[in-house]
Amino acid sequence: MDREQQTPVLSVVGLTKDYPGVRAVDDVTFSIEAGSVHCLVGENGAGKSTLVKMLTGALQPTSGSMKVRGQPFFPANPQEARDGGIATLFQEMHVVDELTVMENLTLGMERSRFGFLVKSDLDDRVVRTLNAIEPSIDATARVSSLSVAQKQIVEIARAASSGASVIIMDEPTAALSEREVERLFGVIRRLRESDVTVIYISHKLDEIFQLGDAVTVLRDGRHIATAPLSEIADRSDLIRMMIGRNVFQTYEPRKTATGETVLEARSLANHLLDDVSFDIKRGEIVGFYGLVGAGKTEIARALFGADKASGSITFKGNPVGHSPRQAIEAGIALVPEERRTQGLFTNLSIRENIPVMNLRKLSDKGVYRSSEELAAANEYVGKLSIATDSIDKHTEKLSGGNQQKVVFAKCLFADADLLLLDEPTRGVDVGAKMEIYNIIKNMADTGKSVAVFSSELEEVLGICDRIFLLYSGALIEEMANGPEVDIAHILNVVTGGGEGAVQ
Amino acid sequence: DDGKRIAFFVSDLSNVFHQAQGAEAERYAKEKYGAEVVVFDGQADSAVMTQNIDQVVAGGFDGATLHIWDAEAATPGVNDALDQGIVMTSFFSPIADTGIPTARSDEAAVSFEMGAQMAKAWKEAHPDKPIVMVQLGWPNHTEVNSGRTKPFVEGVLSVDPKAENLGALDSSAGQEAAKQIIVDLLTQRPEVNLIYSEASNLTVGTMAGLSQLGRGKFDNGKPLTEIVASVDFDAVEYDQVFDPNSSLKVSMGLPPVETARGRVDLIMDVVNGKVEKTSNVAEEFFYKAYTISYWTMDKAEAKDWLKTQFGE
Amino acid sequence: MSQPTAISQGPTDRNGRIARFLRDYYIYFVFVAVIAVLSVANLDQFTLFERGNFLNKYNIINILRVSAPLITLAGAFTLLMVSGYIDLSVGSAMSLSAVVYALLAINGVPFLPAFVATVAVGVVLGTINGFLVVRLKITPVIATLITLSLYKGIALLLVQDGVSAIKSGGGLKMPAWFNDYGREGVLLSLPMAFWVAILVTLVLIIVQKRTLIGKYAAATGGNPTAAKLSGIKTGKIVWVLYGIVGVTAALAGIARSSFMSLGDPLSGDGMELTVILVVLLGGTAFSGGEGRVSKSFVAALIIMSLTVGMLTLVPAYYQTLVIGSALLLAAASNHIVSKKGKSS
Amino acid sequence: MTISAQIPPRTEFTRRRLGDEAFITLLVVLAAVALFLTASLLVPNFFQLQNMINLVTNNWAVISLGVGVTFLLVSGNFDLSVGGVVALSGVLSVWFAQSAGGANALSTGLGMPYFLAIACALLGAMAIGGLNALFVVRFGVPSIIVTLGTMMVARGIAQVITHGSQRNTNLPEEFGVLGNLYMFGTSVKLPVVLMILLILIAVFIEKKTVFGRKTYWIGANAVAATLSGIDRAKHITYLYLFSSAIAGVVGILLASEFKSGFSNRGMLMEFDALVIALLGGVAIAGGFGSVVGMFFGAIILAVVTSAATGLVLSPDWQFTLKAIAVFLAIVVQTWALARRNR
Ligand SMILES: Nc1ncnc2c1ncn2[C@@H]1O[C@H](COP(=O)(O)OP(=O)(O)OP(=O)(O)O)[C@@H](O)[C@H]1O
Ligand SMILES: Nc1ncnc2c1ncn2[C@@H]1O[C@H](COP(=O)(O)OP(=O)(O)OP(=O)(O)O)[C@@H](O)[C@H]1O
Ligand SMILES: [Mg+2]
Ligand SMILES: [Mg+2]
Repeated sequence: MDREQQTPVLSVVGLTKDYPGVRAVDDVTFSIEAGSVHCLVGENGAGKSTLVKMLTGALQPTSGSMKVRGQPFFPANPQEARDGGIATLFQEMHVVDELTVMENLTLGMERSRFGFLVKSDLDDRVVRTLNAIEPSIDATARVSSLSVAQKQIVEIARAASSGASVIIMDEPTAALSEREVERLFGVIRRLRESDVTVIYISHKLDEIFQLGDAVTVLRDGRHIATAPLSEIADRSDLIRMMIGRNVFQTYEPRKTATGETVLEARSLANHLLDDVSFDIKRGEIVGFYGLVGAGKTEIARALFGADKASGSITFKGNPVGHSPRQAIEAGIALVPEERRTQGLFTNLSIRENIPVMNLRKLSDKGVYRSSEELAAANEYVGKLSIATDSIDKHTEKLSGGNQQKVVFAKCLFADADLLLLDEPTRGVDVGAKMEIYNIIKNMADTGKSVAVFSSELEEVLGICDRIFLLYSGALIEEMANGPEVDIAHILNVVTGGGEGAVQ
Repeated sequence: DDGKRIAFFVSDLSNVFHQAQGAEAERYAKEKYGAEVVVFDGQADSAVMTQNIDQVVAGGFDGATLHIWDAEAATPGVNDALDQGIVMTSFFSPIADTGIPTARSDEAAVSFEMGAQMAKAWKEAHPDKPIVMVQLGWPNHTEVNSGRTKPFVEGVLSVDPKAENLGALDSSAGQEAAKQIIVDLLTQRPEVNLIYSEASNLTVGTMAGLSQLGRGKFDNGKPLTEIVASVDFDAVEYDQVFDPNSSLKVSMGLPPVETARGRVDLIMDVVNGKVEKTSNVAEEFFYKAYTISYWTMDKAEAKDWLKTQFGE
Repeated sequence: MSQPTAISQGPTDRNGRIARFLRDYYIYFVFVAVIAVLSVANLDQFTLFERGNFLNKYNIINILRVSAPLITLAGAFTLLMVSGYIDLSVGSAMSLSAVVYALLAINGVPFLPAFVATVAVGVVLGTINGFLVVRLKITPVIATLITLSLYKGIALLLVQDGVSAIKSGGGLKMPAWFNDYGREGVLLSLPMAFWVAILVTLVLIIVQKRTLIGKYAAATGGNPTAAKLSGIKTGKIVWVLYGIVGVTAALAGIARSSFMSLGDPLSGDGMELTVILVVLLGGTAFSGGEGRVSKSFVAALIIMSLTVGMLTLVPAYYQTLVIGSALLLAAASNHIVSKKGKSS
Repeated sequence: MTISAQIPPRTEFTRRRLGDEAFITLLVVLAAVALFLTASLLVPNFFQLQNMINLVTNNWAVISLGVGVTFLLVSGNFDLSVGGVVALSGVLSVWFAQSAGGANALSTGLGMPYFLAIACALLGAMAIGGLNALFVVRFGVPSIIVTLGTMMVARGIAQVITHGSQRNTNLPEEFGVLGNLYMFGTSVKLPVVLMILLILIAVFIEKKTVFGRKTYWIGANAVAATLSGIDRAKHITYLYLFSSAIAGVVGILLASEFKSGFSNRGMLMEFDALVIALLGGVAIAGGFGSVVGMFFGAIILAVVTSAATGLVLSPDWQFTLKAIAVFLAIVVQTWALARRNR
C-alpha cells in the first residue's frame, strides 16, 4: 500500500458547496488510495451526498478543487465524470421504469455507430454483474415490474459494470436485505481485486467495518477525519467521530407486553400474500422480517388498506383494510417504504408536509388553522432533530435521512394507536436511528402499538417484542424476541428452509 | 328517374343560412326529382372543403354543387370528377378554370346599397358628426372582402367621401369575440357610428356589446349613436330591424330556400342536358340577395319574405 | 442453494400474457373494427367495393392522400411526447411552411430549392421551440403556445391584406407543377407526399427502435433525472426532437399546400389537436416514457378513415361526437388492459 | 482529528418568508399592471376606468372557467372539457326551454318551464364532469385524454341537438333575463357579479380551507396523499363536478345573454382557460398556483387584445403581439423564480 500512497486516485482540496442558507460541504480536504474501499460516513445532512455529486459533475463546487490521479478534475456533468473514470450510484432511485432491465443497465454507456445501437461486450458484462448479485432478475423485463429492492440492484449492477476505475455508491444497501448485501459485497471485493476504487457510503456501520479499507468522517459539512479502518478501535469510536458524542448502540429488548389484542388479521391473501394471520397487542412492538419480496410491504399495505387483500382485518373490534382513509380514522398510520414517491410531498415545505395525516386537529368546520400548522411543524422539527435552516424549506432539498424524519413526523402527528413502519430507518444515521427507536419505544410504553417491517435483522431484534418471519408471502413462524433467539434459525426460515414452511 | 345522388356543399353548417339551405335542398330534391342529397359541411376550413371534393367521386355521387372558398384548390378535384362523368356545379365562387356552371348571389350590390342607406340616414340625423365606420368579420377572406367589406365601404363613401374607415376587425372567433371587440373598440373610440357586422351570429354579439355600453338605440327611427348593418337576415333580426328604437336597421337577406332550390335545379338542368356541363367561359346564374331595410321595405313584406325563405 | 424468491410466477401469468398481447396490439384491433364497421355500414345501398361504399379504390386513395400531413407529423410527435415534451405549435408551423412554400413557388423558385428551403424553415421553427424549452426553460405547453401564436401571426403577415391565401392573382401565377407533389399519383395512384409520409414513418420507427435518440427519448421521458445522471444530454435530445418535429411540420405544410394548390395561413389550424388525438389514441403516455411511432401511424389511419368514411354515412354534425366517444373508449380499454398487464 | 462535542442549537422558526406562490402571483400582477401602463402610452383613450372595467367584464366567462381549471391543475389534472360543456349546457337550456310545437326541428324543444330547463341543463353539464371523474378516477385514464374526449363528446351532443348550428327561436320571454340583468343600476351584468363572487369563494377555499389544502397535496404527490388518508377519488370527483358546474352555469348565462344555443360557443375556451392559468403561474405538473394568479393572467391577455382592438390592428398583428406579451410575461416569471431559488 505504501507505493500507492504517492499518487492517490482521487483527492479533494478545500472543497466547498453552498446552498442558499446552508454550507452543505465546508472546506473538505482528503484523498483516496487506488484499489481500496473508501467509506464515507456522517450524520444525515453531513454533506456526503453533496460531496459525491460534486465528484460526479452533478453539482458544481462553490470553491475548492479535485484531482484524479494527480490531474485536475472538473467534471461539468456526469458524462464527463464517467469519461474521467468515475461512475456513480446515486442515493435516490434512478432507473427508468419504462425501459427494460437491459436497457437500464447500459443507459448512457451504449456503444453506437452513426447513432445506431450496436451489440458489444458491455451487454454481456452487465448481465454477468447482474446475475452475480441477483440472478432472478430477468434482463428483458420492464423495470416497472420490479420491486424497490430489485430496482436498486439494477442500479448497483449498472454502476459496478461501468468499467470505471472509481465507483461511488451512495447507500447502495439501504433497500437490500442481508442476502443481497452479501452478494453485493462479493461484487465489491472482486472489483477491488481488479484495482477498482470504491467509495462507499452507508449508515450501517457494520458494513463499514466488514468492507472498508479506510474511512472519512464528515460532520456538518466539515471534514473530521480520514483514517485506515484498522486504526479505528470500534463502532463507538466511529460514532463519536460522526456525531461528537456517544450513543448506546446495543438495543435492549423491552419486557414483553401483555395488553389486549388491538389488531386481528385473518387469512390475508392476494397475489403476493398467502394466508397470513396474526394479532398485534396493545403496547406491543412487533417486527416483520423477511427477504426482499417476502411480503413485508404487502402486509403493511394490506393492513393500511392501500392494497386489496382477501381475509379480514379488525382493529379494536372494527373492520379495517378498505382504504387508507378508513385506517387513519380508525387510528392506524403508515410510514411507507419509499419516502420520495409515497411519503413526501417533495415540492412542498416541511411545514406543509407534517399536518396532512391529521387534518381534524388543525381545522375547524373545514377551515384550516395555519398558526397551529406552524406550531406543529416547529414541535416536530425539534422533536426529531430535523436538520434544516427553515421549516419553509422544500423537503426536496433536505438530505435523505432528514426526509425520512419528515415522513416520520407526519405519521407521529397523526396520533395513531397503531403505527405501521415500513423500513422506518432506511437512510437514517445512527444517532437519529437511536432517536427514532426511542420514540417507538416511548409510544409503546404509552400503550400504543407499533409494527416494524424491516429487512434489517439488527433493527428487528433490537426493538421488537415479537417477530414474525416471512417467506414468499407466507407467515412461517412467530417468535418472541429475547436474548436467546437463534439467528441461524431465523436466517434459515426466511430463506425458505424453515420446517414450518407450507406451500 | 331512378334517383340521383347529389353532394350539396356548404361552407359552414353552423351558419343558419347554410343550415336552412341544406335542409331545404334535401327536401326539395327528394320531392321534385326523387334525388338523394348529402350535405357536406366545409367547417369554415379550406382544407376540409378541398378534401370533400374528392369524396364526390369516392362517394358514388352523380352530381355535386360545390361551395368552396378557394377556387384554385378545388380545380384538380373538380377535373377528376368531370373525368368520371360526374356533373359538377359551383355556388358562390366560380371555379373558373374548369368551366363548370356557377350559381352566384349578388352580395356586393346589397352591401353597397346598405352602406349608402346608412350613410344617408346618419348625415340626415347628425350632419355635424363625421362618419366613422368599421366592419366586423373576416378581414382576410377574399370572398367576404369582395362581396361585403369593400362594396359596403364604397357605398358609404358614395354618399360621404369624407367618411373615415377604421377597417375590418377579425371576429371569426364568433359572437363572444364580436361582443368583446365592440366593447373594447367603442370604449376607446366612442366616435364610431356605422357598423357592418358581416354575419348574423356576429350581429348578436355586436348588439350585446352595444347594449352593455348603453348604446345600440334609436329614438323612434332617429339614429342616436350608431347604425348597424348585418348579413343573413333571420327571424331574430326581424324584430330588431323593424323596431324603431334599435340601431340595427339593415340586413342582407340571403334567401336559403330560393338558393337551395336554385342550386338543385341547376344540377338537374345539367343532368338533363338543359345546361352545358362545361363551357369555355363558365356560365353564371345569379340569385338575388335582398336588402332588408327599415327604410325601404315594410314590415309585412319582410315577414312575408321570411316565411317564403325560411318556411316559417 | 435454494431458488431465489423474488419473481413469483403465479397462475395469473397466462392472463398477464394475454393482457400484454392485447395491450401491445389493441390499436390494430381497433383499426380492423373501424374499417369493418365503415365497410358494412351502407351495404344496403352499395356493394362492397363499389363506388359509394367505403372500400372502393377512390375512397382508399382519397383517405391515404389526405392523411399524408397527419401521418408525417404523428411519428415525430410521438417521439417528442415519449421524451415527455409537447409541441402545440405544429399546426402553425405547418401553416407557415405552407405559406413559405407557396410564396417561393409563385415567385418562380423551382420545386427542389423551394422544397429544401421550406424544410430548412421547418428546422428553424423547431429549433426556436427547442430554444424556448431547453435554454429558456419555459414549460413546453406555454412555450409552444407562444410559438403557435407567433408562427400563425407570421404566416398571416406573409399573406397580403384582404386575401385569404397565397394563390394566383395580382399578376402572379402558381406554377403548373405545384399541385403534383400532393395530388399526382406516382405509385399505386398515390402521390409523392404520401410516400414521403411513409418514408418518414419508417425512418422514425427505426430511429425509435435502433438508435440512441430513440432510447434516450424514452429515458428522458421516463425519468429525466436518471437520464441526466446517466450522462445523457437530455437537452440536446429534446432539442433534436423539436427539430425533427419542425421538419415534419414543414413536410406536412408542403403536402397540404400542394394538395390545395395554395399557401393558406390557416391550413394547419387545429392540427395540433388532431395530432395529439392521434398520438394519445395510439397509446402514447402524455407524461412521457411510453409510445410507439408505429401505433401512432395506425391511429392516424383510424382517425382519417373515421372522418372521411363518416362523411356520406351520417350528417356532419355527428362527427365530433363519434370521434370523441371513440377516443374515450379506446383510451379506457387501453388503460384497463395495460393495467391488467402490469399488475400480473 | 478534532471532535467538537456540542450539538447544534435548535432554533424556533416563526417568520415565514413570502412563499413562492405569493411571489409569482405578485409578479403576474406587476406584469399585468406594467402591460396596462405600456398600452396606455401607445393607445389613445386606453387609460380610463371604463376600459379597466371592460378588461374584466369582457372576460368573465373564461375567468370563471379558469377557476375550475386552476383547481384541477393544482390537483394535477387537466380539464379540457369546459369549452364543450359551455356549448352543451347552453344548447340544452335552449332545447329544454323551447316550446314544443315549432315549425321545424330546430325550433321545436321540450317546452319545460325556464327554471326547470336550466336546472336540467346544469345536470347535463355536470354529467360530463361525472364522466370525467369516472374515467380519471375509476379507470385511471390520464385526464388530458379523458377531457379531450369529453370535450368532443359534449360539443358533439350540442352539435347533434342543433344540427351543427344553433337554436334561437320559440323561446320564452324570461329566457334572456339572467344573462342581461344589470346589477345595482350600473352597466355591470349579473354574470360578472357572479364571477367576482366565484373568485372570492375560490380564494377562500384555496387559502383557508382543508378542501383547498387537500387539492395542493394531491397535486404535489397523489400517491403520498392517498397514503396520508386523503380520499383522492372523492376529491377529484368533486373538483370535476365543480368545474363542470361552473362551465354549465357559464353556458347557461351565455345562452341567455345571446338568447341562443349555439353549438360552436365556447370553441377553444378550454385553451384560453388553460393559458390564463399557466400564465398566472399555475404549474402544469400540479401542486402549485393560485386563482388570483390565474385572474391576472387573464388580465394580461385581455390588455393585449383590447389594445390591439383599439389600434384596429389586423389579426395578423394580434397573434404576433399576443405571442410577444405571453413570452415576456413567462420569461420574467421563470427568470425571477430561478433567481430567487438559486
Ligand atoms: N438542493 C438543495 N438546496 C438546499 N440545500 C440542500 C440541497 N441539497 C442538499 N441540501 C442541504 O445540504 C446538506 C447536506 O446534504 P446531503 O444530502 O449531502 O447530506 P448527506 O450527508 O447525504 O445525508 P443523508 O445521510 O441523510 O443522505 C443538508 O443540510 C441539506 O439540507
Ligand atoms: N417479484 C415481484 N415482482 C413484481 N413486483 C414485486 C415483486 N416483489 C415485490 N414487488 C412489489 O414491491 C412491493 C413490495 O413487495 P413485498 O411486500 O413482497 O416486498 P417486501 O417484503 O417488503 O420486500 P422489499 O420491500 O425489501 O422488496 C410490492 O408492492 C410489490 O408490488
Ligand atoms: Mg445522502
Ligand atoms: Mg418492503
